[in-house]
Amino acid sequence: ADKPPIKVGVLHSLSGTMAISETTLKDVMLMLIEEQNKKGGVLGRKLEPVVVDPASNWPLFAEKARELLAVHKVSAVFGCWTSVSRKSVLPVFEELNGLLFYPVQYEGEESSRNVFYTGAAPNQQAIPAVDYLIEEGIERWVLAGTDYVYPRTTNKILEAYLKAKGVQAADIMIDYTPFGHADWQSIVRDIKAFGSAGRKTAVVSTINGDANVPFYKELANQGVKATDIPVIAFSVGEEELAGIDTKPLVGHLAAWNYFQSVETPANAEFIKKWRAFTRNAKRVTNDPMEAHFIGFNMWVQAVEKAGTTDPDKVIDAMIGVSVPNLSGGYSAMLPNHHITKPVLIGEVQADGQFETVWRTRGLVAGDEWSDYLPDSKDLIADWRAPLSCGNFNSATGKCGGAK
Amino acid sequence: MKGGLILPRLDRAGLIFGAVALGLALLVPVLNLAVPPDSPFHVPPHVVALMGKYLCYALLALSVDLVWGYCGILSLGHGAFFALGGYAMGMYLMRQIGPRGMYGHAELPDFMVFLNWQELPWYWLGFDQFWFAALMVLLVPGLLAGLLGWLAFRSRVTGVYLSIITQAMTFALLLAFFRNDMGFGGNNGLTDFKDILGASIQADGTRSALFAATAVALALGFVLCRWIVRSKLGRVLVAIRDAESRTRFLGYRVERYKLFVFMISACMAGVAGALYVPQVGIINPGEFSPANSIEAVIWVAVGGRGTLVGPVIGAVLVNFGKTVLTGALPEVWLFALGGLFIAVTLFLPRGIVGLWMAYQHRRAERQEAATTTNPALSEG
Amino acid sequence: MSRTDPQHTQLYLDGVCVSFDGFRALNNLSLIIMPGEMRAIIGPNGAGKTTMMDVITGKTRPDAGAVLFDGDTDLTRLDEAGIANLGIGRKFQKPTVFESHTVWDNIDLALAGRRGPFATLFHRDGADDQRILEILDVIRLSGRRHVQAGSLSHGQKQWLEIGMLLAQEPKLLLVDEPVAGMTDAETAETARLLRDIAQTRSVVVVEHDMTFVRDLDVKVTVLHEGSVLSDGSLDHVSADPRVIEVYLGR
Amino acid sequence: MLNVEAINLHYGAAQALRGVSLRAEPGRVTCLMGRNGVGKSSTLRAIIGHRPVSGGSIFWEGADITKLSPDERARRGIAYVPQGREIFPLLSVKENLETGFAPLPRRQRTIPDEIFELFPVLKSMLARRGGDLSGGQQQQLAIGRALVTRPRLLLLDEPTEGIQPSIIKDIGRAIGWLRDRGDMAILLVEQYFEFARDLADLFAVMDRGEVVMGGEKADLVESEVRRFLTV
Amino acid sequence: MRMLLMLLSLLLAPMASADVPAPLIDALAADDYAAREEALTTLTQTGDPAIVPALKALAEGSLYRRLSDDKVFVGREVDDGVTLTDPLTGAVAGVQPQGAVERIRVNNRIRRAVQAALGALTLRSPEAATRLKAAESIFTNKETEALPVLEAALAAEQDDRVRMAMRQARAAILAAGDSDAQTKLAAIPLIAERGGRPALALLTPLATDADAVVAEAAAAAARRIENHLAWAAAAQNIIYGLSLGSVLLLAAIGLAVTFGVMGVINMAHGEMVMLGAYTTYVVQNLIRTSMPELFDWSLLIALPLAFLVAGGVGILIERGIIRWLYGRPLETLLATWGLSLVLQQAVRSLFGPTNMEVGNPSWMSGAFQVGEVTITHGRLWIFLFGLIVFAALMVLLKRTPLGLQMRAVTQNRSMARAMGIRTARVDALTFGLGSGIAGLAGVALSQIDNVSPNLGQGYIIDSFMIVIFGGVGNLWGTLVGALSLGIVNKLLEPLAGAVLGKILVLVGIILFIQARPRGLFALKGRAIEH
Ligand SMILES: Nc1ncnc2c1ncn2[C@@H]1O[C@H](COP(=O)(O)OP(=O)(O)OP(=O)(O)O)[C@@H](O)[C@H]1O
Ligand SMILES: Nc1ncnc2c1ncn2[C@@H]1O[C@H](COP(=O)(O)OP(=O)(O)OP(=O)(O)O)[C@@H](O)[C@H]1O
Ligand SMILES: NC(N)=O
Ligand SMILES: [Mg+2]
Ligand SMILES: [Mg+2]
Repeated sequence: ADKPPIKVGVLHSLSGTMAISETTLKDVMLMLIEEQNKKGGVLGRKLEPVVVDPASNWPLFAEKARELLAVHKVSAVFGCWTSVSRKSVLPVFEELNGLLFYPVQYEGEESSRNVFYTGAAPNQQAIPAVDYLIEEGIERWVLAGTDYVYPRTTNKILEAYLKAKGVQAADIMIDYTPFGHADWQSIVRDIKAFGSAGRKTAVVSTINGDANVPFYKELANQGVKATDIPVIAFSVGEEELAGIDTKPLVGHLAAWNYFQSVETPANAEFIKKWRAFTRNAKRVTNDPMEAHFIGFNMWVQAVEKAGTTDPDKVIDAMIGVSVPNLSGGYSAMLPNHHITKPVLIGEVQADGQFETVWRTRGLVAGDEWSDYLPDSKDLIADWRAPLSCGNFNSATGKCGGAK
Repeated sequence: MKGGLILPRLDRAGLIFGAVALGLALLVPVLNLAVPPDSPFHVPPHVVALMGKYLCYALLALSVDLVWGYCGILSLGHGAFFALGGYAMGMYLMRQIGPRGMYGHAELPDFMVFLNWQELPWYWLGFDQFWFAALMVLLVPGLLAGLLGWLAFRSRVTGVYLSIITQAMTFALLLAFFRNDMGFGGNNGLTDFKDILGASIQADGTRSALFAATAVALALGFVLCRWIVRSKLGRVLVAIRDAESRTRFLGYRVERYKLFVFMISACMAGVAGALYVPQVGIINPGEFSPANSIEAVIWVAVGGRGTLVGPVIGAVLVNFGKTVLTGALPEVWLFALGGLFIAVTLFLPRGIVGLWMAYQHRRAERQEAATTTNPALSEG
Repeated sequence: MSRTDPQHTQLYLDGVCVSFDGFRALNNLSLIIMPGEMRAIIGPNGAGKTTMMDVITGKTRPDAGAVLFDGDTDLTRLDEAGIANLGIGRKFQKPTVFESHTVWDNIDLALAGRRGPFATLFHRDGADDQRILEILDVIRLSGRRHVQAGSLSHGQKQWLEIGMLLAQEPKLLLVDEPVAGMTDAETAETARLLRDIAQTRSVVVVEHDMTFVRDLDVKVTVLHEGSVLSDGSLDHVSADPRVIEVYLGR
Repeated sequence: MLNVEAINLHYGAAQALRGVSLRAEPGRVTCLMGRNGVGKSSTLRAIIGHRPVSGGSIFWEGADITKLSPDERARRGIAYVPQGREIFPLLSVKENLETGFAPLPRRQRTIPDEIFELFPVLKSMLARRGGDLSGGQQQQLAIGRALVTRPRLLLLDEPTEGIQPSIIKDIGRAIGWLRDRGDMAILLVEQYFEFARDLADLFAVMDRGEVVMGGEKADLVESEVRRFLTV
Repeated sequence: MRMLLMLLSLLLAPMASADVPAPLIDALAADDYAAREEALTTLTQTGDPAIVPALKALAEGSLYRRLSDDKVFVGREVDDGVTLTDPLTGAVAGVQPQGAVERIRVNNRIRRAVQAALGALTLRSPEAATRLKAAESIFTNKETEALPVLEAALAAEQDDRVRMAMRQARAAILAAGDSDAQTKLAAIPLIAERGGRPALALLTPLATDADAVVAEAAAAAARRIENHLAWAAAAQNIIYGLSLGSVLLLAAIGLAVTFGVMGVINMAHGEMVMLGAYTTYVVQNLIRTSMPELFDWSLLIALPLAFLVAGGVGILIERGIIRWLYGRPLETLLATWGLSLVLQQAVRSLFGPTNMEVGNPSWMSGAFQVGEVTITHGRLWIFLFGLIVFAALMVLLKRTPLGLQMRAVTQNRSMARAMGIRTARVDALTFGLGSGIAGLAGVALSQIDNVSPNLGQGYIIDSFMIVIFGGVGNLWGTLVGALSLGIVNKLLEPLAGAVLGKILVLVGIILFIQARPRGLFALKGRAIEH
């Protein structure tokens, strides 16, 4: 009982532009840690959260990561949302041999020995979403995104994928907007125009964060209905919808690996605990929260398995660990440090929830190096000995660049 | 025998400052490298990195103060010069990665590879050479400042108008660098650096060397600024700050003076940025955000505008505060920081250094009052 | 008058017009100052005296007319600094000094010398101390030389500005109401000072103080509504009924 | 009746006034004289309240106003024509005059015709911005603006500065007229000796922050005064 | 007369009397979406208008299955469960607790099918407007199966407008199908007459028709429509520009007071806007929980409150902080920056970091069409509101004693005091006014943007840019600046894209200031040198 606690770092922005999304993840981590402590902690030691605020400032992320690892000597860090924050801390985790659990869907094209990617890779979100829409008879595509790496990469992949499926270039419209774009009048008009060519059109939205609310408000005002031009989003979850009156948006779609509305006992339990923890009977849950739930449980299991918090041992123990997810089934950690997840397509409901209208039969394995990008299709990551490589080129048989 | 009562004293403070900076440049690396980690005098590597970052900010603050404090040009876009210097250095560091990138491409940085770039854009050429990158660190911010300054000072854009167009400049650059099509890595910027001048960027020795280089750069910047402001040119600058048009009627070409310090200041900011990037490991468009430039101005105000020690103290103090508070009070630290800014304005109208100066000034005045019977006395 | 050849003149104004939103502040004004001449300019408030100085020093661009210096330099093409560097110095109607500089530095900045950034950057301090001390003596501010100019009284600022003008060593001095706010004795003193200066250079003085103008003992030009109403000796213009009507009063 | 009793005034550590005492009465003109920098303007600044005094008291109409704010003093009938004019540069001439309405009850909010009689140029330039006026015009506006408030104590700091001779005469006449009306106390700072002598009922001469001479006009010895005005 | 016609049309309706068997409806409760869709198809094939209520309920998500017997009802949620009514007869079937019924889920495919079915079914509705909508819907859906129903309806139709729409819809079906050249040729003018993008979408494939005459006619018609659309697009861009401009105007106009008039570099301006938006949220929240019927009034109630809240906070700020900084304008930057951090964090602590939901009242929702130009109600109101606020502020500043005092105080504070102006009060009121106006802007912005602690940050740079662009201290400049920047932005956006467009605008501002160093409506003359 007198054993020193195990410290767990929580590296999410509590202020600045990203606080809007990340604060919730900090709370979820505190809840998970509290729960675990109620169960007696890990290895008979209590868990102690170390919360810092990187303030949506990317260099500060690196500084705080270093502080967590070097000063607080945390055993694992749960954190980051944007890709740039992950990129910023990555060298720090590699240098100081720390563990980072990254819970957000992202563009892929990365695999680090020190990072575990519990959010979706493009093949676990974007590709199935497009498959669903093709099945629904969509022939024209608007790829609308915020102008940064995740949408750019995702859209590159989707464009290649759609073309491989026989879609003409003229039937794809790509549009990028700055972060926080607030005036969507022209773009929604253009979408309407593009969609009124007599063939069924959908919008694949990688629009990020703050820009979504004005985007959906404008869709509603200009009367773009899901029955005419459905919008499928990869960054709009229950939290985002909580800020919008969804009645005019019923039927628009999102692709995730988890919805709050999923009816599983584990999810019901999770929601109950979450609401109790936040003392708010209306608090919603979302996909990145589930990713942290999975990642945390995987880490706990791996530490128990390794019998130590020593990073090298835990990293090795992580692969193959399998824990229940909240959408039904077990998610497993793959050798490429990504996990298996079900993919769900949901339609927005009037109450701000999603209703699952489609889901993959089984779980989809996260693919870090996209098969649809010429330079990455030959790469694989496998962190098991003896390969132990994040970017093994199966064509040349060499482990490229990074150690 | 001129320059009022305060400057000579500040001078001494200035000398002390230079000595302290150079001392730090020596001492910190020694304490980091030569003192064993379990000794109480050991400076751990992350502290070296942190202090290096503060000193970069200090150099930026110094450059802001040179134009704002002494010439009345309130630049709300100095972060842009800082970031450009940073990008120049970042490009060099990217080129140093060579084929060690994820995709193993010999020339192209990873972000270009996965966005299907076929070849290195022309503006990346030459950045594999350190000397070229170092030149660009000075040239790019300097020339941009020259262009903007030439346009603005020539047509007599002053005051808030100038402030806001500098802000527009940094904001436009922010958006531009954001665009993936620009070829600077978009929002992610440039990261995952490996070597600088052949030394591993993560080695303790490199870190200490970078720190020492930053301290030296700060000391040099300080001496340069001091030389400028203490010369007659410095007095012309202050005259311009207080009564620009009157200065013109004395025959001074105000626009040349402004351009001169604006460009020097931009180069200093560029150097600060260049030293910053290898120490924090990333440069991305966020550095262009107007808020960053405003913060730099705020460091100056907190420390004491129109003094050279002030901005340095302000930058180090505010950023140290940020480091401590974001760790210790993650949920409420903004109250503390915001409160600090308000309190400084209200209670320390001339910043931290101003407080000390006011004390010196009062003492001097009391002495003077004691020796002269009547202040209104003029010789006649 | 406008027929006169500009050659050999110090300052040559011909047909100068300035209007502000339709209001004619200068109306076909012509005026000639010869080298080494001192001229007093009087005229009602709003006659355009200050505006004329604004035109000469490049602050205001005339709508029409010629403004020549030294017979051939067109002042309307130059900016303020360029004009100042030709050797035209000005004292403003409302005293304007560098408030956060000391009295000493104010004079120092005004001292004749090279005006470029590099010249000032490499300027050797202390070289001009003697000259500054002399000027401070003349304007009786030696005792306050280390005081910030901002804390001078109104009249002291007037003197400081005169001192700055002296330091500039211009060929042509434009002095706008130098004795406003001075005591009668100081007024007389100032008149003497200006007469001294005028030995070697040209001076244009604007004043409303008739005692002072009389002390100057030079040719007087009366402006009214932007053009010359009358000129000649003070006695001559004072007797002009139009001048009495619009300016001197009864 | 204004009674300034032994006031001191400091700028920072420098003392500008030392025990200055003065008097101004309705129907009479008190004239304050002295060389540059002796503290005349400082005295007026203390009376209107722009600078706090560091010692002594100021009484107006029997009440101690030493601690009152300037706007409260203005409400009690004190008007101020500062040295340097202090026109509101971006307000039109008319608006500049209308700022004088602030201390007046609503029905008195008109610009008295006398002002335009005294300064006809203001009438012709009502729409021009105050800052665009010539120096002398601004001075006239500053005096006119003070009169709009219908003051019972008028503080004038070198009001003739920059004004053409004919209007100086008019101002002299106007001050005389205001004095003769009997309800206004006038405190005039003036360097222009003859102008002052012609108007003054009471006088005070300052030197080095102190009143060195003062009293009824009858007691005024011109040569004595002039001694304090020479350099 | 109308009654008679209605009866007549009902009698004429071929299938109106057929009884719909209840099991057909109950089949809608099938297990998966595909089966439900199939059931829907069968149901609509009955063509009986009696199923309209059931279909509408299905699309709206208010069709329920009673678990006990798998029967389907229209349900309405009440406090203690769901009130069920029979979908065909409308007979009330009692209240069931939540657990005893299950909502029938629909997806977009079913919604679309319902919509198409309703289009055909409502062609005989007694309401002309409904029939018009049905015809329009057929025009866009072009379902060949609808042709017989449409023709029957057309035969009975009396209203000219509806007739026209029906003929166009018929033409659309014919043109899209594989009819002969003659039919197509006849259809083309009708389609062209309707105009707009859907018509263009029909004509474009026809332009490559095998029949040269048809192709020619279609191409000509398409060109005309395209031409027309290009003009409409230009007009639309201008309108978008004005609308964006009015948003910018609202955001900036408060700053035109605190910064433009008072000279305070007010970095907390955005936070005042944010306070206004949060006030709207609180008002709506109260209304939602206690007086839902007032929802449409929520914005009007929020306006004065937002003004008071933001204005009140502004006054507190002025009294607590700003007033110590007059004469040191640059330092207001530091203090207000600190303040904006504090206010953001305060709101974050109080309301949480996430977006708050602020709804649009009905009169702020939707859009109307002027030719090919769409104008959304919300934007129109915001535009008008911006102008009203501007005019009111103008009157206040230029026509009232308080306005005069505000300007006097900011131009020369100490002289204003000597004139008897209570500067303390005027300063507080001026800052309060600017902040209050920012609060009003917050109410408007809550309708189109995030209501989050970051709301203000998004507008602060643009606001400063506009005040500067228009010329500090000149309200007209702010108005013209905001509107013209809005328009330029929206004209550039389609050409250069949103990101590049914004960059170009910024560069444009930088260059513009070179030409006019004191903004669009620069004050000239001596006055400004003081
Ligand atoms: N920017 C302007 N806009 C409008 N009128 C102006 C402007 N500048 C000057 N004026 C007018 O031009 C006229 C000439 O002014 P100026 O200052 O030259 O007169 P002055 O002769 O110097 O008078 P004073 O003796 O009072 O100093 C005045 O009537 C003044 O009001
Ligand atoms: N703002 C100030 N700060 C510091 N010292 C000041 C300030 N204003 C005036 N003084 C000093 O106070 C003394 C008295 O100044 P004041 O303005 O009262 O003189 P004055 O008698 O009105 O002179 P003048 O005739 O030149 O107007 C002067 O020595 C002046 O230097
Ligand atoms: N990884 C993302 N969504 O930025
Ligand atoms: Mg004048
Ligand atoms: Mg005075």
